[in-house]
Amino acid sequence: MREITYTEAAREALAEQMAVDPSIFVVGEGIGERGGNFNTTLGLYEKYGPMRLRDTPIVERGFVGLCAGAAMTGSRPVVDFMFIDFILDSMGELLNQISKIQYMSSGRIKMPIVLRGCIGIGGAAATHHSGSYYPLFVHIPGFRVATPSNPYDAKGLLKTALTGDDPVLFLEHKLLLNRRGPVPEAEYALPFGQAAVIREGSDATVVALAVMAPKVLDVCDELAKDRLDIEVIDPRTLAPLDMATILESVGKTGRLLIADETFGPCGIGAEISAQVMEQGFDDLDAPIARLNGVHTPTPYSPSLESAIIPDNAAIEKAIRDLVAE
Amino acid sequence: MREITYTEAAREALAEQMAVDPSIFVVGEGIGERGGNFNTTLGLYEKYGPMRLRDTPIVERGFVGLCAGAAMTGSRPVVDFMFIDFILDSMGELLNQISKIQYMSSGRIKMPIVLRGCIGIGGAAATHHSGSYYPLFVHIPGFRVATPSNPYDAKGLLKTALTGDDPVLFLEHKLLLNRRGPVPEAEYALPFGQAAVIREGSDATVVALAVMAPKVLDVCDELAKDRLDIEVIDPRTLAPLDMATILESVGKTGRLLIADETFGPCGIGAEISAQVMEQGFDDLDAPIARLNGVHTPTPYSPSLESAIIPDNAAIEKAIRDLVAE
Amino acid sequence: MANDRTASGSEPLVALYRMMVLIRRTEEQLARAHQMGLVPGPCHTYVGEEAIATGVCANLRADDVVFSTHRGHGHALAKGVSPRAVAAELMGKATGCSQGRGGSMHLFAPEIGLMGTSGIVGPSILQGAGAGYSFKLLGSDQVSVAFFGDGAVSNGAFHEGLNMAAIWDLPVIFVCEDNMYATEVAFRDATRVQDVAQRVRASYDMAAVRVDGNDVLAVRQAAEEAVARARSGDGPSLIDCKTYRTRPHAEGMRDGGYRTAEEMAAWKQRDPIAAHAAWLIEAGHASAADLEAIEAEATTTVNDAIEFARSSPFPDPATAADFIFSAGA
Amino acid sequence: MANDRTASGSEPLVALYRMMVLIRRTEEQLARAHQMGLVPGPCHTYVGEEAIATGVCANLRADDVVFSTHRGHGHALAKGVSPRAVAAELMGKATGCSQGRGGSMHLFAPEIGLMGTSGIVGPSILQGAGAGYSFKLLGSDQVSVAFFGDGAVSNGAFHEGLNMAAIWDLPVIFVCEDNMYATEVAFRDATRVQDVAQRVRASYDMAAVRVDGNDVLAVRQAAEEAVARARSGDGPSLIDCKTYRTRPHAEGMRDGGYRTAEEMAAWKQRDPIAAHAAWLIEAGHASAADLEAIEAEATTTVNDAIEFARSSPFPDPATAADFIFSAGA
Ligand SMILES: Cc1ncc(C[n+]2csc(CCOP(=O)(O)OP(=O)(O)O)c2C)c(N)n1
Ligand SMILES: Cc1ncc(C[n+]2csc(CCOP(=O)(O)OP(=O)(O)O)c2C)c(N)n1
Ligand SMILES: [Mg+2]
Ligand SMILES: [Mg+2]
Repeated sequence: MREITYTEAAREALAEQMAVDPSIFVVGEGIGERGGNFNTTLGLYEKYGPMRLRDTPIVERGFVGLCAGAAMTGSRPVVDFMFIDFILDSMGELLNQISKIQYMSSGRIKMPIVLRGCIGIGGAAATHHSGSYYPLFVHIPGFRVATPSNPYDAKGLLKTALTGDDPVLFLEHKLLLNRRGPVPEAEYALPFGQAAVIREGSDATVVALAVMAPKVLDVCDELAKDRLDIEVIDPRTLAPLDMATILESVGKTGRLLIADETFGPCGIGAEISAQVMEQGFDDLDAPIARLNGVHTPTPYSPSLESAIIPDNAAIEKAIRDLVAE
Repeated sequence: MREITYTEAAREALAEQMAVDPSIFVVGEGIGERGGNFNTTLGLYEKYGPMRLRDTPIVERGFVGLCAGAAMTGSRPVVDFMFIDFILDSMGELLNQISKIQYMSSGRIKMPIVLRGCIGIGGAAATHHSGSYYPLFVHIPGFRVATPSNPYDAKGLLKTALTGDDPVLFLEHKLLLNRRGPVPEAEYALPFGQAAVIREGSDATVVALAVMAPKVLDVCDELAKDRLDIEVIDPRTLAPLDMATILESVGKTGRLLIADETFGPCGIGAEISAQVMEQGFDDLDAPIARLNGVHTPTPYSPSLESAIIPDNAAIEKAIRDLVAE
Repeated sequence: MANDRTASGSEPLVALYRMMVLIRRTEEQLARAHQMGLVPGPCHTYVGEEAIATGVCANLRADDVVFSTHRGHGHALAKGVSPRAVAAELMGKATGCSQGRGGSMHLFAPEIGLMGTSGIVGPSILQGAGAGYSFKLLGSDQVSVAFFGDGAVSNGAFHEGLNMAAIWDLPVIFVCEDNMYATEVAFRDATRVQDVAQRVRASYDMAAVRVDGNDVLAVRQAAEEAVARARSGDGPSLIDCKTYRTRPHAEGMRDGGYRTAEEMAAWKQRDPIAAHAAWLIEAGHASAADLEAIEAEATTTVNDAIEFARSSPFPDPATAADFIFSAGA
Repeated sequence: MANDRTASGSEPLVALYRMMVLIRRTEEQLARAHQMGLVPGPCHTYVGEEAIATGVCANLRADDVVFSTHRGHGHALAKGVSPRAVAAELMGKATGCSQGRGGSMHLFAPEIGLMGTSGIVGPSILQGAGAGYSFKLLGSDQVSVAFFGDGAVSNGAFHEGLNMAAIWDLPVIFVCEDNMYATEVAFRDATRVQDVAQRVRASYDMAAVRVDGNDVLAVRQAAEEAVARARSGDGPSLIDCKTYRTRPHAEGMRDGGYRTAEEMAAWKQRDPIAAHAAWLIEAGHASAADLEAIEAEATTTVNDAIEFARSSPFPDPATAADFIFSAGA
C-alpha cells in the first residue's frame, strides 16, 4: 500500500469531503492561500476560494461562535486552530453553546462542527504552544474527541468527523505530523468508539494514545527481546471511549498501564483506571498504573522539556514495574 | 458558638481581609452598590468605594486578564463571577496566563488572585447557570481549588485564599449558600490540602464534596439505624488533594465511594479512584465506586433536573451496594 | 393618514399592535405565574421593549433566523412561537418549545427560525453572524438577526462578531436593545461612548442607525432597510434601539438603587404600545374598539396559553439525557 | 541643529540610536543562531520596528512596567534586559532572563519592569490595563505599557481592555505596532477600518494618535505625552504606530505570497535606524564616526552575548517543575 504522511492523510480526508459536500468550509489563520501553518489545507484555496477557505482575523472566540451559528443553519464548519492552545479563548462558545445546542433543542438543531489543531509537547514550542486539553472535552458532555496516532487513523477518523452531525475535536500531535504510514487509496472511514489493538500480547496491557502509541510500540519491540509480551491498545477516540476492548484485554493480561503524554490529574488514565476498577476489578493481578507527563506548565529549554515528557526509558520502566508487581 | 450562613461566613472572611489589606479589590457585575447577586459583597461598597468594589461591564475575559496584570504588580484581586459558568470566556487568561506566570517567571512574579463563583445544579437555573467545572482546574497545573461545604470551611478557606500568593478557585455551591453553621468569632484560617473527616465509621468510606457532603451525612445518619457505620470525608480542597486522609480511611474500611454532583468522566472521582488504586490497592475489599451526576447538559424542568443529580436515594443505594460487594 | 385605511394598508400596521399586545399580555401572565411559583426558574420579561422584536420580526420570513438572549420571550413570540409553547416552556413542561429542557433563557423553535435564546451574553451575536455565513456560502437569500442588549456592547463577542460580518459582507442584522442597564450596571458606567451606531460606523464601516426603540414604526422601517440590504447581498447592518425595561431585571429581583422613580415614570409615559395605539387611531388605521377587541383576543389567547401550560405534563425523567448527540452517532 | 549639540542635549538622541542598533544587532545574531540550530524554538524578530520599543521605553522608569507579545525581544532590550539574558533565554540556558523556562515568546525580567512577553495574542493588553489598575489602587505614579500588533486589534481583548482602561482612567499606554500583517493575513483583510487611533477615539473616547512608527522621535514624542498623561492621573492613551517587519514572521518561515518585493523594498528604504542616523548627523548631534563607534560597540556587546549564551549551561532537569506555586504554599 502507498505510504503518506499523517498530514497528507488528514488533508486527503478534508479534500475528498470538500469535493462532495459544498457545505464544508474551513476557518483559521493562514489556512487560505498559505495552506495552513501545518499544511492542513495546502492546495485547497486554489480550488475552492475564500468562502470555503476562510482566512480570519485573530478572533478565536469569534470564529468559533460564528461556526456554531453556521453549523446550526446547514453548513459544516471546520475550525483549524493551528495550535490547539488557541482554543482556550473560545471555551465559552464550546462548553456552553456548541456542546449543548443539540440537547437544548431536543435534537432539532444539529451541530456538525470539526475543531482541529495540533497538540502536544515538542520542539521547544514552550508553554503557549504545547497544550493538549483533551481531558477537558471528555469531562464535558457533548463532544467527540479523536486523537489519531497514525496516517491511517487520521484519515479514517477525519472522514467520520466530516460526515457526522456532532461536534468533534480532532487533535493531531505535532510530533506525528510528518510520520508516514500506509493509507489505502480506496474510500474508508473509521467509526468513533472503536479502539485498535495495535500489538497483541499476554503479559500486560498498555493503553497508549496519540504520540505515546508509536513510542510504546517501540519499547514493546525491545521488551519482546526479553520475552515480555505486551498488548498495546490505541483508543483512537477518547469520547466515545471503547472500554470493551480495554476490559477484554485486561481480562486476558491482568495488568494495565495507561500511557498519556498530558497531565495525570483528572486525565484519561484516571478515567480508564476508574472504569476498569468498576468493571474489571477481579481481573486485575496488579494495581493499574498511569504514566503521564509531569504536572507542570511546559518549559522551553530542551533540558527541561525532555524532563517532563515520558520518554522510552520511562515507558520501559513503567511496563517492567507493572509486570513485576 | 454563633451560627451564620455560608454566604455570611465567606463575606466575613473577605471583609476582614479587606480591612487589613488595602491591596485587595473585587471585580464583578453588580458587586458594587448592589452587594453582589449572591450578597457576596453586601455592605462593602459603602466602606471601600468603587476602586475596591469594582462594578464591571460584561467582560469576563477582560476583567480576568486585567486582574492577572493587577496581581502581577502588587494587588490582590478577587474576581466574583456570580455564576461560575461565566468563567468560560476567560479560560485563555486562566489556563495560559494566570496558572503559568509564576512558573514562567521562575517565581519572581506572584499571582495572588481569587476566582469565586457559584457552582452546581439547583433551582431550575438551567444549563447556562448550573456548571461546576472544577475537574478542569484540577487537571491543569497551577491552580488551588477549594469547594467548601459549610460556613466554617467557607470562611477558613477563603481566608487562606486571600492571604496566599497563588491563584485560587473558590467555588460555592448554590444550594449551600443559605445553610447555617457554627463559625467562631476568633480569627482562624484553614490550610489547603487538609481533608476533614466529617463522620467517623468503619464499614466504608465515602468521599463527599461540596453539596454532596451534607447530603451524604444525612443518608449516613439514616444508615446508622441499620448499623451501617460509614466514614465520610470532605476533601475541602481538590487541589491540593489530601490523599493521605483518604488512604488512611480506606486502610481502615476497605471500601470507597466518591460522591460528586458533577460529571464522572475525567472527574474528581476518577482521580481519587486511580490514586487509591495506585497507593492503596491491597487495602481494598471491594471495587471503588463513583456516584456522579448524569453526563448531560443540565435540563431546566424540575422533572428532568432531579433525574440527573444524585439524590439521597441514589446515595443510599450506592453505599448499600458498596458494603454488600 | 386616513387614505391609508384600506385593508391592505392598515392590517400590517394593526398587526404590529396585535403582536406587541400579545407579548405584553404574555409577559404579564408569565410574571404572575412566576410569583405563583409556577415558573421554577428565572424569568426576564420584555415589558416596555415590545416594539423592537415586533418591528424587526415584521420584516422576516419564516425561514429567516433569529438568535436571542436571556430576555428572549418577545423575540420568540414575534418570530411566531405560540404563547402556549413559551408558557409551557417556562413552566418546564413537555409541551414547551424546548420540551422543558430550556426554560426562559433557552427557547428553541428552529422550524420557524428561532434558533435559540442564550443565558450567556454574547453568543447570539456570533451565532447570528455564523448563520449569515451559512446563507452566503449556500447561496440562500435568507437573513439572520442577532438581538442583544447594551450589556453586550463592551463584550469582545460584539466586536469580533461585527467585524467578521463587516469584512465578509454577511447578511446579518444586529439589533442592539439599549435599555440603559445591564442588570444594575448603567451603560454610561460601562462605556464612555453610548452611541453604538456611531461607533459601529467608525470602527467597522457598517451601516448603522440609531432609532427610538419604543417607536415600532421607526424600528420596522430601519429593519426593513437592513433586511433588504442583507437579502440583496449588500451586507450587514446594525440597528441601535434606545428603550427601557419597566420591570425589574428578572422577576423577583429587587429593582431599587440603580435607577430613579422619575426615570422609570418618564419611560412609562413613553410606552410603545400606548404610543402605537394612539397613532393607529389618530391616523385612522383602527378604532378604539378595534384595539380593545385585539386586547381581548390577546387576553384570551394568553389565558389559554397559561392554562395549557399548567395542565401540560412534565417531561419524562427517563428522557433527561436524550439528544446530547445526533441520532445514530 | 548644531546648537543642540551639547552633551545633555544630544546624548538622549544618540541613546535612541544606540538602543535601536543594539536591538538590530541582537536580532540579526539571534536569527543567525536560529539558522545554526542554537535556538531550539521559534524566533520572531523585531527587525524594522526598532523605533517603537526604543521611542516608547525611552520615557519609562525602571519601575514602570511593560507587557509584550511573541515579538518581544525589542521590548525586552529597550526596557533594559541585557542582550546576554535575551540570547541565553533563546538558547534555552539557565542564564536566560526566564532561566530557560520561556524562550523567545516568554521573556520575564520583573525586577526592571519587563512583566512578560506572551505567545498568545491579546493578554498583553489586558494585563497592561491591570497593572494600571494596580498602580491607581495603590496610589503609585508608575505607568504601564502594553505592546501589541495590528493582529490584536480585531480581538476581543483589545476592545475589552481599552474600554476598561478608558472608563476607569487607568495609567496605561497602549502601543499598537501596525506592521500591516498578522502572520500572512493583511490588516486590510482583517478589518475595514485600519485607522486604529481614529477608532479608539470614536469608540472609547481615549486619547489616541497615529504616528510614523519608523520615526523614533515621533514615537518618543507621542509616548512622552502619553506617559505624562498617565503619570499625572489623566488616564490612558493609545499610540498607533505604522511600521513594517522586514524579515519573515518568524525565522525559518517562508515569506512569499502575501506581500510584494516592491512593498518590502520600499519599506527597507524607510529603515528607522538609517533615518535616525541621517538625522543625527544632519542635525549635528553626532558624527558619522560617533555612529560607527556605536555600531562597533553594539557588535561587541552582541557577540559577547551570543558567546555568553552559547557557553552557558542548560537548566538542571531536576528543576523542571519548580515554581509552579509560590514558596511555602
Ligand atoms: C457572559 C455573561 N456574564 C454575565 C451574565 C449575567 N447576566 C445576565 S443578564 C445580564 C445583564 C445583561 O444586560 P443587557 O445585555 O443590557 O441585557 P438586558 O438584561 O438589559 O436586556 C448579566 C450581567 C451573563 N448572562 N453572561
Ligand atoms: C490567540 C492567538 N491566536 C493565534 C496565534 C498565532 N499567531 C502568532 S503571531 C500571529 C500574528 C500576530 O500578528 P500581529 O498581532 O499583527 O503581530 P506581528 O506578528 O505582526 O508583530 C498569530 C496569528 C496566537 N499567538 N495567539
Ligand atoms: Mg440592557
Ligand atoms: Mg502585525
